[in-house]
Amino acid sequence: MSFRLEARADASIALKLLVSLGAGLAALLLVAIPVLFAGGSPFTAYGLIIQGAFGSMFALSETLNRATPLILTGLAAAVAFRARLWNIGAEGQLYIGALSAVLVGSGLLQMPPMLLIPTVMIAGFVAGGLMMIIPTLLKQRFGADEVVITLLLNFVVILLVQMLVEGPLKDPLSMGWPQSVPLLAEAKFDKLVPRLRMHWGLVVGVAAAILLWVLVRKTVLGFEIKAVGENRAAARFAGIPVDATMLKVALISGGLAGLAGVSEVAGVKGYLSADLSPGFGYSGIVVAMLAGLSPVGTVFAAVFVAAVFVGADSMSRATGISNYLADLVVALSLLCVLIGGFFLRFRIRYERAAAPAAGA
Amino acid sequence: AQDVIKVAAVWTVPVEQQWASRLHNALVAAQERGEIEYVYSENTTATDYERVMREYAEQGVALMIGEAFAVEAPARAVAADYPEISFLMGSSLPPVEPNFATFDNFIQEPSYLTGMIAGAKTESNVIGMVGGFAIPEVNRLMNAFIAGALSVNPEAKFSISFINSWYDPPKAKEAAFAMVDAGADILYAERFGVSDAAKERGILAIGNVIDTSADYPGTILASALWDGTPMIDKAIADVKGGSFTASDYGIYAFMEYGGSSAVYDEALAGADAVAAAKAKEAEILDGSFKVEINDAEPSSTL
Amino acid sequence: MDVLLDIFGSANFWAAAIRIATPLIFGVLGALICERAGVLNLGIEGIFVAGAMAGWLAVYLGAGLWGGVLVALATGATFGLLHAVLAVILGLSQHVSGIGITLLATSLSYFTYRTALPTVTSPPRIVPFQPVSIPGLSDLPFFGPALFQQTPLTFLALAFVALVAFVLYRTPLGLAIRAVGDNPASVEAQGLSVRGLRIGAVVAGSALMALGGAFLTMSAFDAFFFGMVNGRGWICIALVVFASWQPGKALLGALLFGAFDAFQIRLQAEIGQVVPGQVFLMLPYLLSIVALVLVARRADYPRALLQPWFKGQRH
Amino acid sequence: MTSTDTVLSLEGITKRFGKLTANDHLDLSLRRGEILALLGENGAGKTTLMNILFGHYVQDEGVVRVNGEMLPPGSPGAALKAGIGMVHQHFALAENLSGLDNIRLGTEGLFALGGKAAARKKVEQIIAESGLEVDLDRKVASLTVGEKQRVEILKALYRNVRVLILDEPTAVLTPQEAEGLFTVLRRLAANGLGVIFISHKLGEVLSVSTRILVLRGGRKAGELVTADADRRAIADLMVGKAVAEVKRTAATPAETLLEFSDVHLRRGSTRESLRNVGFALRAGEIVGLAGVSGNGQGGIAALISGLAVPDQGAVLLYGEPITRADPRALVAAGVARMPEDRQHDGVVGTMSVADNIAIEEVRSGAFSRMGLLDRKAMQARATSAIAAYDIRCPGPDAEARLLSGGNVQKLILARVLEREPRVILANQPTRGLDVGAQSEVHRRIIAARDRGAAVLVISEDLDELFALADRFLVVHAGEVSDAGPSDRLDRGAVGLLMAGQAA
Ligand SMILES: Nc1ncnc2c1ncn2[C@@H]1O[C@H](COP(=O)(O)OP(=O)(O)OP(=O)(O)O)[C@@H](O)[C@H]1O
Ligand SMILES: Nc1ncnc2c1ncn2[C@@H]1O[C@H](COP(=O)(O)OP(=O)(O)OP(=O)(O)O)[C@@H](O)[C@H]1O
Ligand SMILES: [Mg+2]
Ligand SMILES: [Mg+2]
Repeated sequence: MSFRLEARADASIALKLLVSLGAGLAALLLVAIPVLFAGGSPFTAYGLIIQGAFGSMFALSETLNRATPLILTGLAAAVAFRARLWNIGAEGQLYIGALSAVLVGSGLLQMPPMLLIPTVMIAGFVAGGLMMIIPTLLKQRFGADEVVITLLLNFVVILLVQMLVEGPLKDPLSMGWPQSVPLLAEAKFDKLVPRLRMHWGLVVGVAAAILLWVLVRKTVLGFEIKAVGENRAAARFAGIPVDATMLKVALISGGLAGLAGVSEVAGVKGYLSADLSPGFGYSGIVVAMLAGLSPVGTVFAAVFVAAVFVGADSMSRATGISNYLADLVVALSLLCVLIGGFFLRFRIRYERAAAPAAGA
Repeated sequence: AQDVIKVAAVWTVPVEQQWASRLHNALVAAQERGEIEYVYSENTTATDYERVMREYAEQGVALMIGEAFAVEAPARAVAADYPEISFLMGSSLPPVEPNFATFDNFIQEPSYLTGMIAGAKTESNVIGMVGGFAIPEVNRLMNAFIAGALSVNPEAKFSISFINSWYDPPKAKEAAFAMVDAGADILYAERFGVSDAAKERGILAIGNVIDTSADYPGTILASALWDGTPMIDKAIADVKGGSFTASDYGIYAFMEYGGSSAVYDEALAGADAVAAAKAKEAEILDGSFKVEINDAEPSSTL
Repeated sequence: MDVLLDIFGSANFWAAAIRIATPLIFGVLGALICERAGVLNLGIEGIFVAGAMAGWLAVYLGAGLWGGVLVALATGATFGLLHAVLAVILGLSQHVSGIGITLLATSLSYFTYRTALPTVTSPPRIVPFQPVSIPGLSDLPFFGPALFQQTPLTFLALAFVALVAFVLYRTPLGLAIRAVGDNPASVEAQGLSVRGLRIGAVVAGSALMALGGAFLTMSAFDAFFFGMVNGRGWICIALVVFASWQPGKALLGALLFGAFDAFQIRLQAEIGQVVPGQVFLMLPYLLSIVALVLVARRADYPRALLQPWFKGQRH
Repeated sequence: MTSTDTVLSLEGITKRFGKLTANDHLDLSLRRGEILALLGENGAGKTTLMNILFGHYVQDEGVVRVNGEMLPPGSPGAALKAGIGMVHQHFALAENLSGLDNIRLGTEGLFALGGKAAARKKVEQIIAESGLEVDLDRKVASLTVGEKQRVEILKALYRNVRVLILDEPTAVLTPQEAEGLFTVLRRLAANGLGVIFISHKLGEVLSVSTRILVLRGGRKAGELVTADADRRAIADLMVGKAVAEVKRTAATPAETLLEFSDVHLRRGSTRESLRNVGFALRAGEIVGLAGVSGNGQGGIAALISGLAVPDQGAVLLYGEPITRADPRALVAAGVARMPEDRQHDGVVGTMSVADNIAIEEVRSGAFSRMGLLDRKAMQARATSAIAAYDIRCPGPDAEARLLSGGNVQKLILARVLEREPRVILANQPTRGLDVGAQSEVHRRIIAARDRGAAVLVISEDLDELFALADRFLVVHAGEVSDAGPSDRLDRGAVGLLMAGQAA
């Protein structure tokens, strides 16, 4: 028996629900294995995951707080991947964005919050964007592979940040600990709810998703991005300025990742250090792909990934299981959802050998 | 027996890391003695740190231990929100009333002493030192070690490198090899991996924080040890007795409190050197000698 | 200048370069095999961790060093198979599948290590591979110390370079792998299985990657640590491109990287911090980027890289 | 019908793609030594049927027998083993390997050593016998299409096939190359090989085949013995109705619209390099550019398409030199460009028909306002284009990749001709198109000329050039010579110029 794949034109809502449910169930079943291995009870664990992610205002706030940078890095990946620009460098762009936020917002400029916050955001966006424009130019000029270059730049940027926070940017009040001077209070994002960590970065992320949706669906640039991504040669032939479009995509993509950095610094941390991001840039790729590169879907995918992590992490604490379980649960859920997405795109047909006509 | 209190620790590193392991082991020991119920999270990122603290706080622990170095502001904010919980956090900043106490591994005293041993022993007058990151609590120990070595051997030179990782023993080993190749005959093993290089090349090493002499027979000249037990036990007792205050528990790392000590392999180090170190140790204990705390980044002097 | 001469003239320096290069050689060969067949494997970083952990654990539990090597190979192969199922059979995004594998392999390794050995206070150790010495050869000036400070795994890595080159360029299998990475249709039209070849290549390549990790815990060191892989897998992804997907150049690239790393460590040790240490740490990455830019135009990309293949579909 | 001579029979083959039935209970049988031509419009199901036969696709119903033995479905390996060889419509070659390696691929045990020398001997012998000359050691990437084609055929012959399928093998060959191929095929057939030959060029079909099978809409439309067939009959059978003959009246050339003046173009490849090229295109004439593929047509096309500017000399549009490589500016100035490779350069497969029709003008006021797309306008334009140009597709929202080659070409015609362009570049305008589509394209091009456009037709098909061109240019080794009005030329004279000999 062999099987054959047939592309589905469009999946029905019922199928989508079914697949999401199936993926969720599969993930739960898989998660039971490590939980049992560590001597815990899977059913308690399931309850605790949900509770840890959504069970209280605090939990919800933490989930959304963690989703915030993922939305932005997810959008960064989504827009780049649409143009087949393989930006694996959101991590580095995030740090560069955060770095410029600190450069601009820690006292260099004195202005009221109404102006300072947008200034800081623009600085982070532009810096992140430039960070992606470099590999894009190298690709265009020299044919250098952007996957590798953006990946390598991540390491360079993090080392640069380390160097700066140990050197010129070091906070004299940090007692020697390598961290930068803090942002001015006027440059920081307000909390959405007092005493909870979620902040205006979330609004920025959601707004960015909506804007990107408009860009992709409604604008000429979105049209051009799609054409350039799907068939560069045909786009060029039809007169779409391929290189310029790619550079615009690079600016937007890197810029969004840079905004993620601004958001972490201005919304959560208050200053820059080399441990600002636990891999938000890489997770953004996963988020974007889970969302099928859809801008609005990215918001949901980011909340999903954040909720799984926060919930599982909280569960590990409540059950006394090693907290490395959290990443494991995220990995397992991710793989299940990925496979689920496959069933939405394809229908599987089983083939028997065609029966020979009798007596031929 | 008094009632068992719940203690939570939030580590930014895995619990094997030398630094955290000293406290982790002390906490495990207290748990095994039935004094506390101990829960912990390890490898917690800066981003997650505040959430983890709050989750433990909501679970209702009596004492929370951790490292505030990279997360001073949120850690202090959490403490402010939970005045009924006692916080004992690694920090380079002062404690905050009423419940935020601080500590650090102030083992510069034994480091100085091991420096004396190394300074006396080196023949090439080159000592290699491999560190993780150049942060205050690493710099402080290296500087004390260097001061100790120079006090007995002004000719001593130091080769220093940082591998920019807490956990990359193969890399630390390579850095150590490089120092041997540059002429070092004694290695200061701030990280895992350095003593391995010393052992492989048949030279000597100085241990840091934990005693690994059994793992490297004939290699470890002396070690500056940190013992978290006095501080942890004191903190547990203080919490139980209601006398926990927002003070600096860092002093419990000092030799006079038994929080740190120097151990020597007299056969390797030589009786004279050990005697000199022990004499200095006595001065430290009686307060007549103070080891300077210098958090500046040290650099090679080859 | 004397310092430079000192460093480059010393056999120990070259020994260090080879040692640092060894895990990269395994990794870059593994990535090369996968990519030659048209499959990017970003799972490499996690497969390194899993190989380091599983190989070490097997030795710790008494399987013997070569038993550990086999366990590492099997572990890598297993994660490779998973990547193959996702990226080849189901044709899912190779980027995401790879990153997912890295996340899974890493977290599973950590979780297993912590849960299997819950009470460790300091990392348990094994007796690792020891340098081989061949009487006569080991005593050669310069080459003796440079080569024969190495453990069997380094020689295994070098042997694999030759083996992979041989298979790729001298056997019909290699022909098929190169073809399937360039144009799967060419392979299917000649009656070979596109899926079979790709799955095989990803499994074999991933097994090799795991040896890169195993080298860290069984040869370069004797214990497993969280985070000890420290980006080495990602470096291999860059080195493959640098090597234009050729085993010989892959060896060269890994050795260059090793030499540079050994050099910067030595320079730091000998002349101290004239510039912030990070500058040195950055240089290998920056130089890799420069090298990539220089070789890019000449690089012979596997044209079908990243492209899924479904039988009976238009492509 | 089952004679001992029958090597291959397909019985009741049905293949559905979703709602579309590409093959509908088709029967076909092939005898030893027979050359069966398989004809049909674009999308009639020819390639699909061959893909089933070869195991690329799995049929929904029906069986394939080779020498009476049932062939397991979906296995090219089994088909090869049973002695079926296939030369694919789109080359199935690994470009990073040499010709020899492509031929060897899959013929030896995966770990067998040292097969290469033996393979080379065998291939060289086949080359000697068949006359299919190729440099076996060159990478396929550097071979011309004709050479690639020969590698494909050698691949099949190397396996001692009993049945050889050729899916439009001549679509990319020059007339000489095609003639060479036919000689080989006749010889092979004489030795007992059964051949299935797919082509849209009726001349070829009539000259090489022994029997003709015509498909229409996935069904068998008819079967003819070649000796009894003529063009009209076949064409009518294919299309299901009479095909209109395209008539061309004499040209009345007016002012010069486009001029090449001493143009030099230096490129890495000789395909695009040009030396000292000068010619003019005038309003109301069709100029045919003849030449063996790879002699500089690419460069001329790139210059008129706005993908390049000359390194020396000038291309003058309406008397003004083009100074920037900017396709959009040319489009705006009224230049219509049809790309040589319509799938690769012509359409974005995953975008809709409507998007592909609008793509050259999205930035213009016609389809956008202040950076926002005017979807309504795009939809309206697509709907009218689909009707006017008879683009067969599910609708304006269907993805372009689902269209057959002929319909993609019609889409491109609709895109470029709608604006009443003044200069038209038609590069291989009917390559791979069926007769119906061909005459439709020709009709449109002639209509545009009659309206006053200047047209340059680049084609390797001399029949096509003679059908369209008022005047001939011939390109050879990067140089262009003027061959004069078409009514004073014959194929022989043009062929000499194409070979680089002065007439
Ligand atoms: N300056 C140019 N003029 C004309 N055609 C070009 C030019 N540059 C590239 N092309 C053609 O455009 C097509 C695609 O462009 P490009 O090489 O930039 O992308 P790509 O290499 O396909 O991208 P990726 O590496 O992401 O797949 C190729 O067919 C190439 O030959
Ligand atoms: N893999 C596929 N998936 C979906 N539709 C397909 C597929 N292959 C072919 N088709 C459709 O089946 C029909 C027959 O296609 P086929 O390629 O067999 O035509 P053809 O007769 O070879 O045409 P041409 O002369 O243009 O080569 C077309 O409508 C085509 O779009
Ligand atoms: Mg390219
Ligand atoms: Mg066809």
